[in-house]
Amino acid sequence: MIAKLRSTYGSGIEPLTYLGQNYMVVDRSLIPDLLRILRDEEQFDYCVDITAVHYPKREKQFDIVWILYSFPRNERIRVKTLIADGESLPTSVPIWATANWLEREVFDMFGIKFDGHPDLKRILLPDGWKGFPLRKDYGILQQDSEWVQINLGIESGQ
Amino acid sequence: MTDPNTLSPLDLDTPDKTFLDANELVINMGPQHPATHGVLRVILRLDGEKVLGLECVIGYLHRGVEKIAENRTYTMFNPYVDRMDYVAAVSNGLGYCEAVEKLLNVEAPPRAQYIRVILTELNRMASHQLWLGTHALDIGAITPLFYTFRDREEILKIFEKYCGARLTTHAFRIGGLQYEAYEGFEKDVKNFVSFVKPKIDEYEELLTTNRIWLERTKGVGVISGKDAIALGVTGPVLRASGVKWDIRKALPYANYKNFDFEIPTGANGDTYDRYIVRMVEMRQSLRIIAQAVEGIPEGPIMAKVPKVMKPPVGEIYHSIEAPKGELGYFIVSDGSTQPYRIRVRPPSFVNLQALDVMCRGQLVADVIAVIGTLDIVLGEVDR
Amino acid sequence: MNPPVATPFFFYLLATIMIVGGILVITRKNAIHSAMALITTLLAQAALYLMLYAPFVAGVQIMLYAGGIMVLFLFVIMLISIERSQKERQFNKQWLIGVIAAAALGGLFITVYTTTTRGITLFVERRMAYSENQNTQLIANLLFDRRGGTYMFAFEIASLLLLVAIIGSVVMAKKRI
Amino acid sequence: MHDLILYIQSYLDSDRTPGAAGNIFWATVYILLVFVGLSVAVICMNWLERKILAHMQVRLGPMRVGPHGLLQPIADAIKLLLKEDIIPAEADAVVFWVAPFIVVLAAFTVFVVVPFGRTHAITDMNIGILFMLGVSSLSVLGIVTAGWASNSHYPLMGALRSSAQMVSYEVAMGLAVVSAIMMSSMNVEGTGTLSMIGIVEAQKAQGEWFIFKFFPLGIIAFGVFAIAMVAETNRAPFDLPEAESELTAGFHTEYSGFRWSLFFLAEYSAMIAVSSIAVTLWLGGWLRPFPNALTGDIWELVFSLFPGITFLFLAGMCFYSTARMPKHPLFKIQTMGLGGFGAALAVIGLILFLPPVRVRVVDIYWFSAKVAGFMYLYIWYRGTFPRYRFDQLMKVGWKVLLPTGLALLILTALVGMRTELWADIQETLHL
Repeated sequence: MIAKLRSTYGSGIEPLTYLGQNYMVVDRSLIPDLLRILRDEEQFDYCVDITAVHYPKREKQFDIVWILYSFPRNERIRVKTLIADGESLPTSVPIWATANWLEREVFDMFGIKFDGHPDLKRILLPDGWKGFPLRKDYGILQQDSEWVQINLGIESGQ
Repeated sequence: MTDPNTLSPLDLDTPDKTFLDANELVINMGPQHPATHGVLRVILRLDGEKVLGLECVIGYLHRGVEKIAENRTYTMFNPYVDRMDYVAAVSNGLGYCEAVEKLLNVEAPPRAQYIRVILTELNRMASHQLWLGTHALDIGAITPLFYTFRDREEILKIFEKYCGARLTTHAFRIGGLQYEAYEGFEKDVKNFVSFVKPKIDEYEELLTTNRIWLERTKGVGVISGKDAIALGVTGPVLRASGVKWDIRKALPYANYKNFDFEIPTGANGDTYDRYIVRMVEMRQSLRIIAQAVEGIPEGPIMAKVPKVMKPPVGEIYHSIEAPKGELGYFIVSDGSTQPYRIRVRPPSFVNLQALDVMCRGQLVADVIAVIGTLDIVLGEVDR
Repeated sequence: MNPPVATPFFFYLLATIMIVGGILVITRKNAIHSAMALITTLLAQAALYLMLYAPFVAGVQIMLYAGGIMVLFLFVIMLISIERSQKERQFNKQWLIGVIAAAALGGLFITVYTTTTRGITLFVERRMAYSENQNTQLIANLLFDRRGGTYMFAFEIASLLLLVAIIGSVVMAKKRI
Repeated sequence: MHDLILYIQSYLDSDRTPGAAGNIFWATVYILLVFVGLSVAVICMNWLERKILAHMQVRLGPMRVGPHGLLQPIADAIKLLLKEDIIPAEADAVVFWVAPFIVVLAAFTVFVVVPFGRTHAITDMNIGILFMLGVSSLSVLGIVTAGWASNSHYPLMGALRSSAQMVSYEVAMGLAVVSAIMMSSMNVEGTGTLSMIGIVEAQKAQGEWFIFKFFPLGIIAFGVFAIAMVAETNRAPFDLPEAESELTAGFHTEYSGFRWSLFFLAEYSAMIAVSSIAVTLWLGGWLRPFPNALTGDIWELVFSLFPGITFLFLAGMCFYSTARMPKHPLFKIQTMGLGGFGAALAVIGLILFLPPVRVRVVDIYWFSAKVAGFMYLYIWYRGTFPRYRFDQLMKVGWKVLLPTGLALLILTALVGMRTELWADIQETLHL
C-alpha cells in the first residue's frame, strides 16, 4: 500500500513500524487529500482517534496523530504529521464526522487551529479559559486564575 | 438522516431571537438533571415537542487525567485509569496494563490472562446491569432497577473478595496480577454464573414483550450503520446498527481467541435493538466466564517486570472492547520512568457525539431514552 | 308520592348561592375567579333541578356545564395570556343605558309575578310532579321511542350540526400546526 | 324525644336506602360511615401500596415505623400535617386554596350513589351513573386550577397535560358505561335503569354478571373501562404528568404539607370511587359469587361466613409474624403491638360470625373484596409498566379506546335487540 501511495506523492511519506504497528510520517501539505484517499481507496472508513503530542524543543513543535482503522481489511494504521507552533491544519471533519469533537479537544488542549472546522471552540474547558493545559510548558498546578476569580469568585484564583 | 458531516452549529448567540417569537424554543436540560447520568448539559432547540437539534456542553467533570499522567510513573498512573469510567473500572485497568505490557514487550502469564478475562467479563455484566436498571427507570419502569442491582451486588462481592474494592478495583498490575485468586474464587464465579442465568430471563420477561416498552423504544433514536461508522460510534450502539464488529474478535487480546462466543447485531439500530444487543452480550459474557473458569491454567501470575520501568523510546496504540465501546490507549514514551504522553480514546465521548444525529425529529421525552441507550458515563467523557 | 325534597330552607339557600355567584362573576377582575363563581352558580342550578324532580336534567347540567364547558373556559383563559386585557379599561361608559335596561326588565318581572295572584294566571299552576324514577324513561321515550318518537329526527339533526362544527374547528386550527 | 327514636327505628327494617326513604338521620350516619371508611381505606391503601410494590421489587418496604411498618401511614399523616404549608409568592391565593377542595369534593361526592349493599347506599339516585360521571369530571377543574394557581411554568404544563388526558379518557369511559347500561335494559320489563342499585338488581335478575354477558362484548367493555379508569386517575402507565423527567412533579409541585395530603387523599379516593363503579357495573356490586346457581340457605350460610374467615386469616398472619419476631428486647414493643393488632382482628372476625351482624355485613364484604381486587391491580400496573409518552397516551385514548367503545355500543344494541330486530325484518320483508 505504501509503495502505491509513494508513487503518487513522491518523497512526502516515510513509512515506519514499531512493535508491529506501522505508521507513516507525512508532511503537512499532503494531509487533506491523503486522508481522503486513505478513506476512499484504502477503505480506512473509521477514524479511531485524532490527538497531538507536544515536543517543545523541536522547531516543528507538535505532531498530530490520526489513528485510522479499516473495517474491510481489519487493519489499523497511524498517520503523523509535524507542524510548528501557531500553524493551522485543514480540518478532516468532511472526511470523518467523528473528527468534529476530536479536533475540538485537540484545539482545547494544545491550541492547534483546524481551519474549516464547523464549530471550533473549547469542548472540555470553559470558553473563557486562557492557556492550553496539555502543552509541556503549562505547569501541573497552574490554573487560569483570572477566569477562576471572575466566574467562581475565589480570590486566590486556585 | 441528515448527513452528519454537514451539521450546522447552533446559532445560540443571535440576540434578536426572543424567547417565543419564532415557534422555536431553546431549553436547557441542565447539568443536574435526573436523567443525564451525571453532569451533562444538553441545550435543546425545540419546535413545540419536536427536537430540531441539540448541543451537548460537557467538561463539568474534567480532571485533566492526561496531564496528571505526564507527571506520574507508569505504575502510579494505574489507579487513575479506574476513575475514568467508574462503572467499568476493571476494563479500563485491563486496557492500560496491556498497552504498557505491549510497550515493554512483555506478555502476562496465561493464568493471569484467564483471571483477567473473568474479571473483565464480570465487569461488563455489572456495567450492562447498571445500564439496564437506570435506562428502564428513565423510561418509567421502576422494577428492573431493583432486580438488576440485586444481581450486580453479587459481582461486586466477588470483586471485593478478590481485590478489596467494589467499584474502582485497581485489580491488575502491569505484567500480570497483584493478588492470587482467593481459594474459593472458582466456586464463587461458578455459583454466580448459575445464579444469574435465570435472572436475565427475568429481566427479559419484564421488558422484552412489554407493549409499552416496545412502543417507547421501537424506532427511537435510529442511527444507520453508515452514519455510525462515520461518527466513530463503537460498542453495542454500533453492533445494534448492523455492523458486526467486536475488538475481542477482530483484534483479539488477552487470549480471547480461545473462547468461543457470538457477537449479537441488531437490524435497524433503534433503542430496542440496542437493548436486545446488550441483553445477548450479557449472556455471551456468562458463556465466556464459564469457559474461562473451567480452563484456568496453573502457573505464575506475574511476568518478570523490572521494579522501575523504563520502556524504550517509541509509541504504541492498544485498544480493548470496553462495555461502552472501543477504549484505546495511545502511549508515547521517551525512555524515562514517566510516560511522555498518554492519550485515552474514550468510547462514551465519541458515542455522545452521535446524540445530536439520533435525536433529530424525536420528541423531548425520547431524548432521555436515547441518552439512556448510549450508556454514557460522564467520568469517561470528560476525563 | 315520595316525600318532598324541595324544602323551603334548601330553596332559599341555593337561590342565595346562585345570586351571589352571579354577582361575583361580573365583578371579579381575575378571569379565573369569575369562572369559578360561574361554576358554583351552575352547580347550585343543578341542585335546583333536583328539587324540581328533574334528576336527568340535573345530571346533564353537572356533566355538561360544570364538567365540560367550564373546563374549556378555564383552558382558554389559561392558554391565552390575559395580562394585556387586564390592563385595558374595563368599562365602555355605557353604564347609563345598562341601568335603564336592567330597571325595565326588573319592572316587567315584578308585574308578571304580582298580576298572577289577581287571577290572570299567566303561568298555569303545574301540579304534576312525576315520581322520581320515571323521569329519565319519559324523556327517553319522547326522544327515541319508535312508537311515540316525535323528536327523533330533530335530535339527529342537532347531533349532525355539532359534528360539522367540530370538524370545522379542527380544519381551521389545522393550518397552524 | 320519643318520636325521634321512632323516627330512627322506622328506617331499620325498611328495604330502601336512607336517602330514598327520606330518613335524614340515617343518611347522615351513612355519610359519616363513608367518610371514616374511606379515610381508613386510604390509609391502609397507602401502607399496602408501599408494601406490595416493595415485595414486587425484591425489597421489604417500610419496616421501621411500627411492626412491619404498620404505623408508617400514620407517621406520614402526622408529618404532612406538621409540614409547613407554603404558598408560592405571586400565586393566586384564593384559587390556590380552593383547588384541592374541588378535587377532594369531586372524589368524595361520587360515594353518594355507590351501593355497598342492597340498602347500604347513601341514596338510590335515579340517575346514579350519570351523576357519578358528571362529578368525576369535576375533578379536572380542580387539577387545572391547581396548575394555574402555582404560577410557575412546569405545574401549568403538567396540569394542562393531565386534564387533557382526563378529558379524553372520560369519553371512552362514558361509552363503556353506556354499553353496560344497555345490557341492564335487557331484563324482562325492557327498561334499563341508570340507578346503581337498579343495575345490580338487573345483574341478579339476569343471572349473570355483565362482564360475562354477550360473551366478548362484556369483557371488552370492562377492558375499555378498566384502561380509561386508570388513565382517569393519572395512575400507573398513564402517570405521565407527575413523573415525567422533564416535567418535575406535575400540577401539585408547589403544594406541600396538608394541601398536598388533600391531593393524595383525593387521588386514592378517586381510585376507589372509579373501581367501585367498575365493580357495580360489571362485577355485580354486592352480589356474592353464583347468586343464582348456588341458592338455598346452606350456601347462604357458607358465603356469609366469608367475612369472618378473612378477618381471622389476617389475625392468623399477624400472630404468625409476631411469633417470628426476633426475641431481642428492642423488639418487645413491636411484638406486643403486632400481637394486639392481631387480637383486635381476631375479635372483629368473631363478631362477624354472629348471625345479626353477619347478614348485614355480607353485602358490604363482597363489594369491598372486589374493590380490593382492583386496588391490587393498580399496584400491579405500577410495578410492571413503564410510562407512556404523551402523544402515545393520546393516541391510545382517541384512536384505540374510542372506536372500540363506539363499536361496542352498536354491537351490544344489535345483540340485545336481536329478537325484536328479527321480528321487524320479517315484518318489512313480509316473510
